Amino acid sequence: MARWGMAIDLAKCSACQACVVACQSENNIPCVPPEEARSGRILSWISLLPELEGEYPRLSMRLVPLPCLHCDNPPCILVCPVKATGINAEGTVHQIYPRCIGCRYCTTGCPYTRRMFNWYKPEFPGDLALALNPDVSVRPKGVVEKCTLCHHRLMQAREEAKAAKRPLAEGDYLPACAEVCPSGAITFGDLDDPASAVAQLARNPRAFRLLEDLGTKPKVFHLAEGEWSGGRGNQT
Amino acid sequence: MDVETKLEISRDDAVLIQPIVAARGSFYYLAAALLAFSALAFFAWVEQLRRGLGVTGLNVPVYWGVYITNFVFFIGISHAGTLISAILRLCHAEWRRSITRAAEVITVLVLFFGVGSIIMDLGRPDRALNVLRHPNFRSPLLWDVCSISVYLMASTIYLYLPLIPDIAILRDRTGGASWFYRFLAAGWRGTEKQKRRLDRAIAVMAVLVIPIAVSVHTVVSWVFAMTVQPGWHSAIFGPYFVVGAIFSGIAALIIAMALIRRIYFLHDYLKPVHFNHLGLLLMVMSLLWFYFTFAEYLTTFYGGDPSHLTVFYSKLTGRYALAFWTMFATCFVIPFPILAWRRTRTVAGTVVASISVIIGMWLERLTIVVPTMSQPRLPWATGLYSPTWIEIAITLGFGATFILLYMLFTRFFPIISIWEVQEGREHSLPEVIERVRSYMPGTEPVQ
Amino acid sequence: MKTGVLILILSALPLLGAETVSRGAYFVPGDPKAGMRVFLDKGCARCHAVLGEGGRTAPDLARVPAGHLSAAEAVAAMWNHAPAMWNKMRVERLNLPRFSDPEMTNLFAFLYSVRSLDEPGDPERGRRLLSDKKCLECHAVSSAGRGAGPDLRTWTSHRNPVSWIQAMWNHGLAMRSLMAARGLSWPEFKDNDMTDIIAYIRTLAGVPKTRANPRLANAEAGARLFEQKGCATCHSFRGAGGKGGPDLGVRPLPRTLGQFATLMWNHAPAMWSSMQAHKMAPPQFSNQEMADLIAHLFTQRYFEASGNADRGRRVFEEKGCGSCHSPGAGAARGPSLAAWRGAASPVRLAAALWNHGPLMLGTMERRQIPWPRFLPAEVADLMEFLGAGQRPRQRAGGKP
Amino acid sequence: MSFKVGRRDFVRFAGGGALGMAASGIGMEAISRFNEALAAEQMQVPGGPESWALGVCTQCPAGCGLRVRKVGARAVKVQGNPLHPVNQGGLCPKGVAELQTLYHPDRLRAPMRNTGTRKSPRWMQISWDEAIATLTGQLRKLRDAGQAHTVALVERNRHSLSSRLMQRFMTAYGSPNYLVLPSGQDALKTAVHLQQGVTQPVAYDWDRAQYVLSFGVNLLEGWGSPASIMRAFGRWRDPSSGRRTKFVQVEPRFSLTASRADEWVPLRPGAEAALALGMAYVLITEGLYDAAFVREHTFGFEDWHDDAGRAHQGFRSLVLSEYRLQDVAALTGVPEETILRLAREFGNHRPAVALGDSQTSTLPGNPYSAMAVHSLNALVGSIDAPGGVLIQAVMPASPPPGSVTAWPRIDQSPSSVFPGHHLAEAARAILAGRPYPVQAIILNEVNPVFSMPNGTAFEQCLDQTPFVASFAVFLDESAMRADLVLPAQTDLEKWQAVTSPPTFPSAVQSIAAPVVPPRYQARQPADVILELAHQLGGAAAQALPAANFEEYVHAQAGELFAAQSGSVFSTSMEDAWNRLLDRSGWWSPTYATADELWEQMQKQGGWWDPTYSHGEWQRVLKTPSGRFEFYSQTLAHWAAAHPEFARNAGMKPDDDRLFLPHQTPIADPPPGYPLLLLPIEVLPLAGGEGGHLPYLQQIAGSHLFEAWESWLEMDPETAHKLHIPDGAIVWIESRRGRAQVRARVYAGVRPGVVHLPLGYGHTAGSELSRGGVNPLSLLEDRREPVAGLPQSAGTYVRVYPS
Repeated sequence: MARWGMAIDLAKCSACQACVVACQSENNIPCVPPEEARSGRILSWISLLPELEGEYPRLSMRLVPLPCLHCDNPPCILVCPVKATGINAEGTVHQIYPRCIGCRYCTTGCPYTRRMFNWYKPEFPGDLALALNPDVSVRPKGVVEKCTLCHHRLMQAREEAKAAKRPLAEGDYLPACAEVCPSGAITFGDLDDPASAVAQLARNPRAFRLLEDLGTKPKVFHLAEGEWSGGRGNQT
Repeated sequence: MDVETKLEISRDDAVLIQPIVAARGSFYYLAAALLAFSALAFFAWVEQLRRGLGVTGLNVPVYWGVYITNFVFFIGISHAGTLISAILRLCHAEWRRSITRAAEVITVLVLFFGVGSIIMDLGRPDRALNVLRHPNFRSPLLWDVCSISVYLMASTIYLYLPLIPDIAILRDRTGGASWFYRFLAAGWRGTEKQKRRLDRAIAVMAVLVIPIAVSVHTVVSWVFAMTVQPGWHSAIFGPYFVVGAIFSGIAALIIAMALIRRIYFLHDYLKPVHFNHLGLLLMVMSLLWFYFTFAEYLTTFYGGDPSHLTVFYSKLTGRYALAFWTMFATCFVIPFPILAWRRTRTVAGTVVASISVIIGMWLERLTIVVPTMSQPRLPWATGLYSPTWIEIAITLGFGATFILLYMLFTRFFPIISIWEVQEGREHSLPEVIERVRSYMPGTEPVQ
Repeated sequence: MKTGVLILILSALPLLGAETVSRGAYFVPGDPKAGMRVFLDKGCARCHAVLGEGGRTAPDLARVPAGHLSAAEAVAAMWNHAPAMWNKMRVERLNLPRFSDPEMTNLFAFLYSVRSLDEPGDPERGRRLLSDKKCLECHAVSSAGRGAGPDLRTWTSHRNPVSWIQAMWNHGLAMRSLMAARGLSWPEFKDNDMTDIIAYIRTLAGVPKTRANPRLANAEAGARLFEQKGCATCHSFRGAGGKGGPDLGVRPLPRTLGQFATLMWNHAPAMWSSMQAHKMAPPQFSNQEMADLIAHLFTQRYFEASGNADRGRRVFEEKGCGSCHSPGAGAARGPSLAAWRGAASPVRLAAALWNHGPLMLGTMERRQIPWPRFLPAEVADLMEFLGAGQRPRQRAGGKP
Repeated sequence: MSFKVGRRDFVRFAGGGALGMAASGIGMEAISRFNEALAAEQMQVPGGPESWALGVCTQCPAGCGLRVRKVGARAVKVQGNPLHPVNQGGLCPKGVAELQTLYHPDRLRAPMRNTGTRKSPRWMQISWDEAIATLTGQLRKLRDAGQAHTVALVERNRHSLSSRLMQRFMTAYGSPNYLVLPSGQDALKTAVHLQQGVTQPVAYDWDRAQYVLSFGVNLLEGWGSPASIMRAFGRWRDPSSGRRTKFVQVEPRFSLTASRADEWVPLRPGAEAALALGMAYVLITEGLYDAAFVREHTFGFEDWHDDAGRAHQGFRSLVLSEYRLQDVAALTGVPEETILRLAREFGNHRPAVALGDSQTSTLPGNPYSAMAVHSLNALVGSIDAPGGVLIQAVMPASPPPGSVTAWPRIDQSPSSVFPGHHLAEAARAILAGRPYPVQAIILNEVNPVFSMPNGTAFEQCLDQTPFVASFAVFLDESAMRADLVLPAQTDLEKWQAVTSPPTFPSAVQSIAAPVVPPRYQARQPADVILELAHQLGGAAAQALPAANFEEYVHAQAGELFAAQSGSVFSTSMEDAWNRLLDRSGWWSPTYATADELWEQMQKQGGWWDPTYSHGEWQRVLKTPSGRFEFYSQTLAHWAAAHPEFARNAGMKPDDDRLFLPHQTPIADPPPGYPLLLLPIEVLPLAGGEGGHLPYLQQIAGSHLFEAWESWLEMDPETAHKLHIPDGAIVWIESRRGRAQVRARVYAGVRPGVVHLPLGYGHTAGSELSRGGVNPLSLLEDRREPVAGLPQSAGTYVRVYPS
């Protein structure tokens, strides 16, 4: 059984946010109108977290693309009163939209603020609804939604592999964010397969997990930016 | 049916059923005004149902606001009645006799509004029954559902049991014509056996209700404390919330008593001594509240965890400083001197202190819920939360509806326990003399 | 369509191999492009480079060794270096890849074909060569040129040594007479001179109009051309063919096509003289024909002259293979090699080397048996021996 | 009676309880029904058979390959085409947002005629036949009257076949006035033209560069071809690639690019040239420059004498005398040791490239600064070297038709100095009616009124021109001024053929058939122009025989086939194989005929020639000296004929510095306007476009959690001094105008500078794009003397609370 995880290399990330838009497009996440955006109600399953430090001219900014971290020990699923969210055998934290009562206890329990609530009925003005993906349900108002690691893509990849009578190979299943990343900063795969690229990156000394001390055991790793050494890497 | 004894109210206490016998016009005006607020709240709720929770001021990351504050607040108020009444009963505090009913009614009624606040807060209230269909017993919210329903059940029974003899009086007064009273009186004839059983039942319930009440508010606090959020994840939240609950409950009770006294001319029943006693209790709770608050914040401060400190400072000096310090003033600075000083511990004084405490405790709930939510551990945009008219209307409507229902209760049932007062008059006096004597040296204990 | 006429020299190998089973019973066809994938996928490129692209820690397999390598020569080199390579990989904590026979075949095909490719030359050297060799006495490369010969800039589209050979071949005779008239001697070039000159000429391009790259050559067509154009009248191939010219199967072959072009350049006057002597008109080639012809020659040279089973048996015994392995079904400490009967080939040996070699090396080290070293011819002989199994006499020594 | 609950009572009680339960159940059910009645529950998304189609993105000039997922006839997802050499499967957010352009609610639906006035238009829907007849009528009338040259066509040069077609149409029709919008690379283009003599776009060997030094180029925020630069950026930081390219960003603001760089060097605005020359000083004095390259391939490094025997100053002595470290440090605000270290790193980590000077992808920088920066490339021998600055390979194409008019282009370009187009100059010429009055303007999917620094001037041009037609997707600010508005197809609806993107070294031809059927009555402008050409007849029809754009693109495949090189887009493995063969001079096409090539191009996304030939000096150095010219003889020759040049530059005509890279003086703020306004670009709205797309609006200001509206970036100190709290609404006022905007305090702003993002503040077009302020509306009309490029820097403003 795979344990799906992700490694996001902050050194390679150019902060373009293609992942954010790809996720929105793939998962039928509605765009909210300006006044809603101003009150912080933008729905996005992966977003860019800027952390600016210092004063001019000594500044540093860490820009962290942050999806749901799919913790192995997720605080959110513990608190849901109706079991509308849970963690499946492959470690993906899911949300059952038709069961969710919208109490937002999980959003409150998530230390990463990576759960989104449908404040309104989703709106797709004009023909924008034509761009909706039939593989992903459009959430009704009043329920919590979150990153699914594009679970529908896993199902599709499984079916395709099955049809071709071969096991699921690395790279067959990629979430939209990992697929679109132009700088190759997002690596996705099976953390339990020691040979997979993601497992190797997770073991990299640069790898860290956000708020690791909370014991949530995220399956999304970030790789800290490395310093330029002045040399030519391992060639010299 | 052998001997039909007609239960009657003694002439001395006739004033107690006056509100039931004849309502004044002002009752209807007030009821209409309150109903208007209820209607407004209903309209606001329809709007919220129609459009979604977006009509509230909630946002990312402030996912919880006034509704949850109200929930905690109302559940806190509910500790007024049953818990206090049970403790007083168990202690044989004789001055309880005229106040237990008023207290117990608060509990039962206000619990509905506590639960109602949660319903208001749900994105999908239509699916609320999912908590029964797919219960997750690991969720503190489900513990809440359980403990609150048990509490509601227990306090309803606890309200009902001492009501039976009074209902029987009302039944017999109307000659048993009203099926309503006949049904509710459950065949009470006031026989010795019945009285003995009732006494035992009340005693058992009083014992039962205390741990339930304590558990309820502990569980409410756990809704917060069981998360890892800074400012919530605290071991003393259970007792802290219970103390706060009793604190606000007593305050609510004092206000209710003062109103009843004033409106129904029950000065003889609700005497300054009642207020004095309750005032002292309130003062003790105020001190306890201060102690817990101090302990909680001092621990946070010394812990020095940055995420906790962010929340800490947002309350002490930051965006929520006004709410925080108002809370501190109204929960401690204002009521404590009033209550501590004998000369101000009058009816008016205790009422002023109580109103102050009610405001303060609501603010306390708010400053527990909102600042933590608006300062998430990761530096997302920190949320700014200000409730919209929908939330305010629903909050006001809840308050109004609660008062309305309370008034209605007084229209149908005596708000002061007639039989207990009678009993006090007839039996307790010698009993107390006997009991007090038993405390003295050289006498055999009573039992 | 892909299996049509457009196949690189070595892409022709599979076809040729398949059709000429008689050539070597052990020959397995391969696809160089697939071989490149093997090269990348198996991680060879992490250490080895090919024409300068890839890792730096191990030799560039397209450049080292400098000369032409047949399959057997390549296997012998690989075999002899294997223990050192494995040790190094262990130190670097690299996984030892495993190869299937087709993968190894493709890999060999890939390496053999890239080895024949020229690397971009050094224009600076090319410029010096042109003036040193007095080419500029006649040819113009800019407005400042003597102009007797054609302006070399018109040749900028020839980016390929084969095109150059073709162009020179076709014009060579005229040029030689012109040079003779001017009293100039025929310049001789060596090694990569030709690619350097090509590189230099290319930098002279204003805007290159078109690039005349010959398409991938067809060795089969080349074989036909060898007959049609009369090459076979003089040249022989390992003894078969005319005796007038040198045996093209015996002389050391240069590694790359460009070096081959240089060779032809240098020998052209001698050849022309010989042709004149035989009253033969030098055949004219199109660009593509020249490519095909050279492809034919290179393809032929992939195959070592077949081995000799008897010599193979001697190798088997002398190198101590027999102390563990038995060539037939007999009991031995090591695995039986009976399965190799009829299917032995250098490529298969290479695959086996990777798949079982590290284990074998360990065993041998424990038993203090030295790792044997083979000469290319010994590999060929050994394969012939193993392929023939216990009945060496039936296929011994035969040439196709 | 005993106190017990009688059976009947119990039943009643239980019944009551049950009733209560039932009531609450019914209550819940009622709430549910109520809820459902108030707002319908679920939105159902129709399914359908899944299919994939290839497309090309033209949201910016990069032309990334798209792979579009379709369900039924709907396009539901845009991904990168993994085979496309530019983006290799990746995509920037603008590409992903293509779907929202396609299905945008505010799109133009049918051709419209303006029956009102220019100032207050009234729109009447007309048929395409009528629209084309109107257009044909106008053009025919003008041509027949010998006024063909008075027609101008304005578009954005998308490096596409459609642009080539437009250009050919204009030439064949008889007008020199094919005009394109200014680009942020115009200054660089000028510098490369002056120093290398080429007009072909400059390109960079990103993958092999070891050191990338950017002077204010917003490399990761929309400059060049974003997806390919981001891919290279990922590779720079990929440990498995075995090297770590250093990326240094020199710019006043701590931009997103600066924050992503290995080092950010804050610099005084406008002092780029001084810093570059200061670095040159170090390279020269420490002998870190590539002496061989400078000796063999450059001109004007040492002092020299011209044919007339006059002595001229060389680059070396200019730098050594005027750009000493302490002077440069004082001028630029960059510490001496930083300059020293940067220069040493730059000289020691070759191949190194220096980029600049430009802040955004639409607003050009200063040519002298660009020359100074480009001189650094020459000093370290990076010109046309592997890992250096290359000149883009030329696309195989048939020669353009010969010009049939003797009239000059309205902007009097191309001059020998600036090879590009001067729309700003054109606007001035049109307004003045010199050298001839312009009678008709055709806008092809451009909105100069919004996107040009002097947009209002262009607005006046349009108002003054008798006939204006606009191909547009939205009824934008410029289309609002047209007589005829023609709905254009968006990327996924039309035949697409995009050629080599800027900064990409190889020749690339991406093509794509329509992914979905066109919506509404939108048409591909190229198709309309072809129809126009046929109806006009004559030279135009002869030059463009293709019946439609598809045929035109098909013909291009024939030209590519004839070129006998390159290959169809394929996997990186195939590319590596082809490159391996190609560098040895072999070619292994997968096609045997032009038709096969055409077929494969459609299936794979296009054709390209992966090989770049380095060191073809005659191709990349076409200056009078045939060398890289530190001292631009091109400029000197031109200046000899244009005495006003030296005057405009404020120098003596015989001052050699006029022709050498140098730091131009930085103006002081005028009294009352203390803050320098510098427009910035954010990737989602790069090129000033994308403001109508909710996807992009939501992410455009995410470093400050801003969305949908523009913001004014201020440094904390200035904000404090002006009593402006973070998030307050303020006025920003320049001498040209004022606007209200939300102030945001951002520590990355240099004190004394304020920034406004480009792409906001539409007044027409889509309702969704109205938020914020267009900084261009505040910029003063400033030009630099060399090429007359509009300068975005130099406008000072004041900011006060509202």
